[in-house]
Amino acid sequence: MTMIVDIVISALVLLGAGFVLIGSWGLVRLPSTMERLHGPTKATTLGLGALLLGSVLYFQLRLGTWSAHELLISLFLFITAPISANMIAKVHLHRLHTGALSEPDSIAGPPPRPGDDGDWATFAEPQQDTPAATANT
Amino acid sequence: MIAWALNIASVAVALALLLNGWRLLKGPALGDRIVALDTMVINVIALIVLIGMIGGNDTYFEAALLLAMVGFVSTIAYCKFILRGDIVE
Amino acid sequence: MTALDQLIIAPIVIPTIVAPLALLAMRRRRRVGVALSLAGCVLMLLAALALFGMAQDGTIRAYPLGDWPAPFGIVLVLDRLSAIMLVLAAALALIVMIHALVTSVDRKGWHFHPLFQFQLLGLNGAFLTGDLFNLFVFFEVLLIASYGLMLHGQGGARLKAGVAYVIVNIVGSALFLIALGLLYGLTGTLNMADLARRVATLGAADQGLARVAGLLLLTVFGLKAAVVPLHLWLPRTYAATMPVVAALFAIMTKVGVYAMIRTVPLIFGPGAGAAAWVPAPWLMPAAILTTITGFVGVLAARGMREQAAFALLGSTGTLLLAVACWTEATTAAALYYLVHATLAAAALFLVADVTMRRRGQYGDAIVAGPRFVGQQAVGLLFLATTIAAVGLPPLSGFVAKLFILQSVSTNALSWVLWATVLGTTLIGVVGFARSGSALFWKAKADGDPIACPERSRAELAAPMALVALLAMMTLFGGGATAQAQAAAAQVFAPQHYLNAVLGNAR
Amino acid sequence: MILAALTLLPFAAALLLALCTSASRGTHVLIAAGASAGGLGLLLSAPPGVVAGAPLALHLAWVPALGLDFSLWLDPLGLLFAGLILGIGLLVVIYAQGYLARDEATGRFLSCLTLFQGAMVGIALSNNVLLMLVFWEMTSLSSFLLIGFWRDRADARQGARMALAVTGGGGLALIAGLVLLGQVAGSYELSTILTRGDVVMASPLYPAILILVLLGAFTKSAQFPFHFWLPHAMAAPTPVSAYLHSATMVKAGVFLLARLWPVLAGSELWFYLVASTGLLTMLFGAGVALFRNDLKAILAYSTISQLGLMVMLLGFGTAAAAAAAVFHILNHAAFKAALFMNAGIVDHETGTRDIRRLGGLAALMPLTATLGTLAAAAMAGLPPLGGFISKEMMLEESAHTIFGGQTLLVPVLATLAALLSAAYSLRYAAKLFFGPTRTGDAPKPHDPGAAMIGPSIVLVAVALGLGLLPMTIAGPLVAAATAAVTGEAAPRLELALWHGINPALVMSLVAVLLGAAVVWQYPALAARLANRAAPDAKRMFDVAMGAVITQTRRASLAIHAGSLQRYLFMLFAVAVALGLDGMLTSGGLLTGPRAPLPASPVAIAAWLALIAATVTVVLTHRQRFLALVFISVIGLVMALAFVHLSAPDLALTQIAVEVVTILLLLLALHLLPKTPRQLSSVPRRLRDGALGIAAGIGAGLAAWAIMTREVRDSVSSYHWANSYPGGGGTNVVNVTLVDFRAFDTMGEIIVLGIAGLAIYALLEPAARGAAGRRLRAWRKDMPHSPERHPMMFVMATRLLLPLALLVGLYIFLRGHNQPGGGFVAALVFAIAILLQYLASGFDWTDERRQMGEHPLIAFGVLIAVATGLGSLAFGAPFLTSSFGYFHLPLIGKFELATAMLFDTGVACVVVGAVLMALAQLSHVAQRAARGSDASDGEGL
Amino acid sequence: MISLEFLIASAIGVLTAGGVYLALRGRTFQVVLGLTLLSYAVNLFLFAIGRLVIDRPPLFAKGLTDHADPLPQALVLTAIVITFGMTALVVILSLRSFLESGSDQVDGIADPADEGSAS
Amino acid sequence: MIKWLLPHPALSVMLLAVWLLMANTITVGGLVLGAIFAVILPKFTEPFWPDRPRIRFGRALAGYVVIVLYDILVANFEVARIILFRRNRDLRSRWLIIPIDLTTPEAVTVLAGTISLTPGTVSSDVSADGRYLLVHALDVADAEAEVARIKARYEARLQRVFT
Ligand code: NA
Ligand code: NA
Repeated sequence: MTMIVDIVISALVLLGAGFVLIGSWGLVRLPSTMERLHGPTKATTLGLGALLLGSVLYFQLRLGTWSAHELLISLFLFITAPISANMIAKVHLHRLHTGALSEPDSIAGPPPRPGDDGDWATFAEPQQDTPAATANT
Repeated sequence: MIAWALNIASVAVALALLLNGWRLLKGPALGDRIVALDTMVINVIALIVLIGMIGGNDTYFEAALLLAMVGFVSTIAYCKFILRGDIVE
Repeated sequence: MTALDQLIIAPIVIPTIVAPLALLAMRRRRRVGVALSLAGCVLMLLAALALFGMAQDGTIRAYPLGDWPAPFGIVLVLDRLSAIMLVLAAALALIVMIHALVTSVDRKGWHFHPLFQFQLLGLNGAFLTGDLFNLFVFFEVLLIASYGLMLHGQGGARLKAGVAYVIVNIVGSALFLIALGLLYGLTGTLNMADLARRVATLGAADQGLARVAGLLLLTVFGLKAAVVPLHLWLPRTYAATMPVVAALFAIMTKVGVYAMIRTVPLIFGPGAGAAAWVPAPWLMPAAILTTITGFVGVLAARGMREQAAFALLGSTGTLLLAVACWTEATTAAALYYLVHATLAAAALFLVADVTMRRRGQYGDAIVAGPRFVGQQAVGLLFLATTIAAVGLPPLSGFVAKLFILQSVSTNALSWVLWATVLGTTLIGVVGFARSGSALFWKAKADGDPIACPERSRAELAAPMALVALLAMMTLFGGGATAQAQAAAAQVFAPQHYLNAVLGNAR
Repeated sequence: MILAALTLLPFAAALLLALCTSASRGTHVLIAAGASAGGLGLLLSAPPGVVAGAPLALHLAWVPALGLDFSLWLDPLGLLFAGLILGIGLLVVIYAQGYLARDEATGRFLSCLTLFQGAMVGIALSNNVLLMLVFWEMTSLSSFLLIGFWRDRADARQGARMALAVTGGGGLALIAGLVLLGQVAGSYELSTILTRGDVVMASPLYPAILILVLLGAFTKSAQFPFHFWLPHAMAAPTPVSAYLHSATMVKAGVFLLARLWPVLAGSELWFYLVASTGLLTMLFGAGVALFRNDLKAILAYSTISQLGLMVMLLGFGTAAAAAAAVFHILNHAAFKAALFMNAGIVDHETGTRDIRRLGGLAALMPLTATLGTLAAAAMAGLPPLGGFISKEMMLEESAHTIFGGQTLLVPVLATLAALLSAAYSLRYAAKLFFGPTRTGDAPKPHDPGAAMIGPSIVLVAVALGLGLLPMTIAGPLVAAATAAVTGEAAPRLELALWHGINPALVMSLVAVLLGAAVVWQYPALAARLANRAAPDAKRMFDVAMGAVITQTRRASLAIHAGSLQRYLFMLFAVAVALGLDGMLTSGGLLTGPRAPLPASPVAIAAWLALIAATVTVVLTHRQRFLALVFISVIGLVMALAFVHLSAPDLALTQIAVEVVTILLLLLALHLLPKTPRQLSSVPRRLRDGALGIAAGIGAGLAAWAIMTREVRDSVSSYHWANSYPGGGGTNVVNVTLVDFRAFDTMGEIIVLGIAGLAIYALLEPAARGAAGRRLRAWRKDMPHSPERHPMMFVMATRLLLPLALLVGLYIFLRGHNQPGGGFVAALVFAIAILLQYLASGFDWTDERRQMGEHPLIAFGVLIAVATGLGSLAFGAPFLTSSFGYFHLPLIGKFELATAMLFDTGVACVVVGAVLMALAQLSHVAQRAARGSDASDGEGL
Repeated sequence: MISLEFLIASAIGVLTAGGVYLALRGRTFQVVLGLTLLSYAVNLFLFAIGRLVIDRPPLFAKGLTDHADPLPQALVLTAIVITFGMTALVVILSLRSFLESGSDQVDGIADPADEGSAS
Repeated sequence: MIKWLLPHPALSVMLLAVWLLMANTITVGGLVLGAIFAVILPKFTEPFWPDRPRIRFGRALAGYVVIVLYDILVANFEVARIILFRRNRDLRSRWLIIPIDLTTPEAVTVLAGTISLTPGTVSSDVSADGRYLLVHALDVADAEAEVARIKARYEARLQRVFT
């Protein structure tokens, strides 16, 4: 029984660490900012998720203490990570838009415009009474 | 076995940390550096968890929890600074 | 713990309560805030006098905060030295506060009263504490309050000088922490009495590190005291701030000197082996240079505040000449001179303030301007304060310098010290004679009329009070010198301090 | 009693005069004259035994620690001197009433004059050399004030300063000399010192003492080469010249030499120093006096010469010479005061003191002319005046003085000096009162009123009396005073005009006749000398002083040019140097015996990240934004290190503080230049780099040395053991913060609170003045995205606020037992609120906040201190904590500790201070943004 | 073998060196960065004087004797708080001074060219 | 009364759950304290969250969570494969524009967050009119199919959660 537990825990830990490493590797090897932004997602989701699950099991099954903080860590990361990604993407779009020297194009090229007349919020002030303008009250 | 796994895992995450550092130094885009920093935060959380497991001590998890909660604030602030200059407006 | 013993905490508690109350009150009712602040100063003086009275029996009292025994908790220690410093700070504070109120300086910016009270808290804490880290904390309290006060009223020059003042002191604090860390790492304690005991038992190699710590501490205290070459920050800072604030700051450099007197004979005394009297060889030449730099600065100054700042520098140097001999007699002389020099420097700044207020656009520049209201009276005050500041008879500066001359005469370098003290006195005399005759005698007949509002005679009260205190120090020179001697005797018999703090049963 | 009254009376008068400056002139004169007369009366009422050698004494302890006591005595020398001071003082006061113009500030004038009088009486009566120093320097000060009395005149101010510098400086040397003397003699009591001559003479310090004392005496008595201040002191009103600069103050030096004669005189050194200085001065002064044209300058140089005479006599070291000196003091006081008053009258009546513009005044002002001529005759040493007798005595003593083996040197030079004296005296009288009439500016000058002429009548009468009836008037006093000087029995004096034909008479005759001849041939002589430019001491002094001030000012400005870079360089350099000193003398045993811990790969990786980040921050510091990013990395590694090294509380704090710091720096950077140009040169950077490396090595080695040493039983083992049983918490760090060392924590939150207040005080007025203008003129320096509040971020923060507050509460509550506590909790609260600012903007958030920063800070401090005070009610010291475990049905066991209350105070202050810093700072940026709305979106 | 002590000591050294170098630069912001580095160094130093201990946080448990020294940790906490207050003040002060004079040079030399310079 | 006490019951429930997770143990005391905070904090923070949307608990939400977690798991392996083995020049990195029908910003944010959490796609921006979402995809062969998948799989379900 402990053997199985050990295997499961070890597997989870290694899986998590592996995904963390792969994420960071992606950050290094992917060609431009937008692609690199995909790397860390692995670390936050499966990487840390597996690690934390391994930790919960480890403390519960091997050390006999119930520890639930790992779940909270995941919860907070799930709330915050997309925001970070969103803001970084905006930075990229903005720098691209304003022609900053250090901002090489993504291989996806510049983003197409939404619809016919509007533009993305990074480039145009969000219009009143739309979801995008919600905080401007 | 778990000890082995934990050791290997921490080496892996430490390696990941160095990879982040490389990207951080290299850039070239500001966005790249910010992503690298943001990822570093994630990796440090992972390391804290691993350190806790290696020591059999769950007292460090609050640090990880706090980092998960407030670590992104600096990322956002950096982004907001580039986008708007003024981070509070 | 008797009710009387509880009085030791009063100099801490009073400003800590008054400051936030004044802060709250000032937002709604200014007068209440002012009254609170003034009452705080009065109370503090009363408490300091009571403690001074308590210290007269020669026993050293330890106050264990949180009821944790020394060296495990923090102790406050009341001895003659700390009592003298408390009274000095409280008296100076009250006078400066009155001047600030009379001249409405407190309305020139925000939060004058809370900052003032916190400044006093820092001073009182530094004087009372028996714990080295706690000394650091109170240094920080008094420094950050001083940053606020120094910037009071603002303006470009003051802000620029403030940036330098703040930053250089932040670095000083970092050094303090390193010195502290070294001592804790070596001895495992932070209590000063315990440190004294443990440094004496260190092995030779460890004593070397203790030496490093001692020298770093000297650097920190030297920075606060403005010892050459760590004095560079002082002239501009004190000349740029409001003179009222500078008058209060007259005691700030003395905190550095106090810390040296407190720690060196105790921790780096004869028992410390390789670390014994470690600051001495460095401090003496620095003190000589400080004295010379200060009084030469008096001669070279172009403004009254600058001149006062340099006089303060010179007096600190003179003070340290005596301190750096590290004998009981010289320390006694130093303590008397410390009190005198603080009051005299404060008086110089207040006189500069009064003069500036009356000279309108001429400010404190040492150039002739048209005659101004009360020129005679202010001139007389200037004369009295400068006589005190340079150490001419009949004011206490003379007694103090005589005290120093006599006490250092057994030192191997005595002739250098004498030459320095007397030579710089002459330079000071010439410098003040020049500025005084330009400011109060010479008149620019065809100058533009001075644009300045009606001034009240009450402005003269505070500087006059300071001169009166100096006169008292002269008149009762016998008692005052006896106090200094008794305090120095306590400093140089650290065993009593150790017994009081750590108990006899060690 | 008499002594105390004598000394204090003038001071009382001075004080009274200073207090009633607005009273009438008559009142002023009455007070001053009353004081002098009263003093004289007291002096006369002294018991006759004083002259017989039984001094009156008074001893009051003052500063026993220094040997400085209020110790007075009245011996014959003191009596003579004090009498002189008070007597001439009285006459001068009366004279001054006539002399000073109606609108002069007589109150101030007489106040200073009586102050001076008190100081002089003090010198005369001091039986304590330290007390004498007090009075000595006071004479310099009052002289300064009196010379500068006409403060509008540049020469008065300069003369005053010069006099102060020279005599004050000499006084400082005297301080050294007298303190040394006292230490050698074993007492500062004069009466004791005077009996220790042999001890003093035998001391190796004797030369030093002598030279220092002589410096004091010579400067005061205007001996060559310190004489130059005296002529310029003549810028003072004439009564002052008469009183201070001829009759009394300048004689203080002579008095001092006489006073210390028993301990200092008699050696070769004394003879050569004192006699030759006196001789030289006598000659020099007389020679210069002859060729001056300003009446007061003539008199000033003559005074110098006469003082030289007295000094020379004292230098001879014989009793007879001492007697001659003492008698000449009297004579000189009488005729010189009279002459100054005379010159003052002439000046007053004719409007000029230039002797070339005056002449034949005898016809217009006969009384003045008579008095002037008589006084001049006394100065010339003509019979039957007292001056003749003392000059004869001087010549007599010179005649048998051998100087360096030369028998003729002194007599010849003394005769030459006497010749010159006769010449300038005769010139004064002859040129002024006889010959062709010249009246200066006034058409018809006439004799002045009684107030001005009366005092000179008295003085001339005395001068005459001293010649005609010397033994009656002065004999016993001079004898007794001489005895006091020599410390031996009173000499048998024969003061008389006629001693028969002796060498002195011959010398005297030669001197007077040749002197008359010189006056006869004066125009030719003057013309020949006029072309020779004599070195002007005043100009030299002024040039030297000017150069000194210019140079010191330049140096001082250069050194103290407010440069933070210099301040810091010095500070670091000193720290490194002193640290090096400590290391070098530490015996080189750096590494201790403690076994090091192996570093894990994680640690090495983190270390690499930290080093790389630090180096990058240093290299890219001008790209400020990037530098901040790398600072973040350092903070992250620090947090990791704290976790790795068993410091969870530190890790929590580091993480939270880091966030707030970055926000702060970004807010500031917004308004600052983003990539400023390089300022420092390459050598400068290399220098700074070297210093940095040295400091780094020092800090690293120190850390290494400590970490590799074994722990010596630390006080913290007590904290560990008592944290739970005594402090009620298992988190020892937290218990230390809120209990063992709660006092530190109180100080620490006060630091934060003050920082908040200071920041508010700094930022509140930022919208006004130059800063306000600059803020309004501020233009965006980077292209900006138009979107202010990104939707996803805003939405996330809405959820995060309650969550973060909950986490904060949790961290707060568990802090006593587990990592956490008030500070971290407060930072979490603050970050939660700051997130709202970040996401939704300043105005939106500000109007939704419930509590201002000021009350938070104030109440936080009050809560903390009130918690601490609570224990006082139970007789326990400040900050004594208490805790208890309580049971409630359902909820179970829980702990309440006063430390938690204290921690609440901590949290309040921290939230308040952090919000104050960041919200107020962003508010400034707000105003900037509003000021530059026009340029919004520029660059898009 | 590399020891943890070496890592910490060298980190302190590098942080100090960088901090000193930056503190000696001519503009306030750089100086602030320098102070930040210095304070990291000092905090680490102060922490290190308690000696390095792994996996033994100072949380009291009966019978446990091996633990990290809590006192230096408490000192570092105090130091961090104070440093934060000082940093906040100095940052705002230098900004305020910049706004007042238009120059962010520490030695007060006017540098109008800097005003509004682009990034 | 309930409405006043619990202006946002979902939030209160969440807070209570988080509290219990943090406390690590379930005790009566902890529950009481957690409950108190769960009531106070939403009340206290009410001004900071105007117009809180109503959320429907139950199967819609649970189903959504399960699907997202599953997708995350699968996508992780997918992206890991790309990072490890795909050459950069073969990468079909592109922008997707997703027209959105959700009306509340909360719902749009959850959708965008979901997309970001799923490896391979990052929500990069919203259009100024709030009707489009800009998503960057790491490796997509058919952009339109991917947009349709996201709309069907996530947005449709979210419309049921946010009424
Ligand atoms: Na306690
Ligand atoms: Na994603």
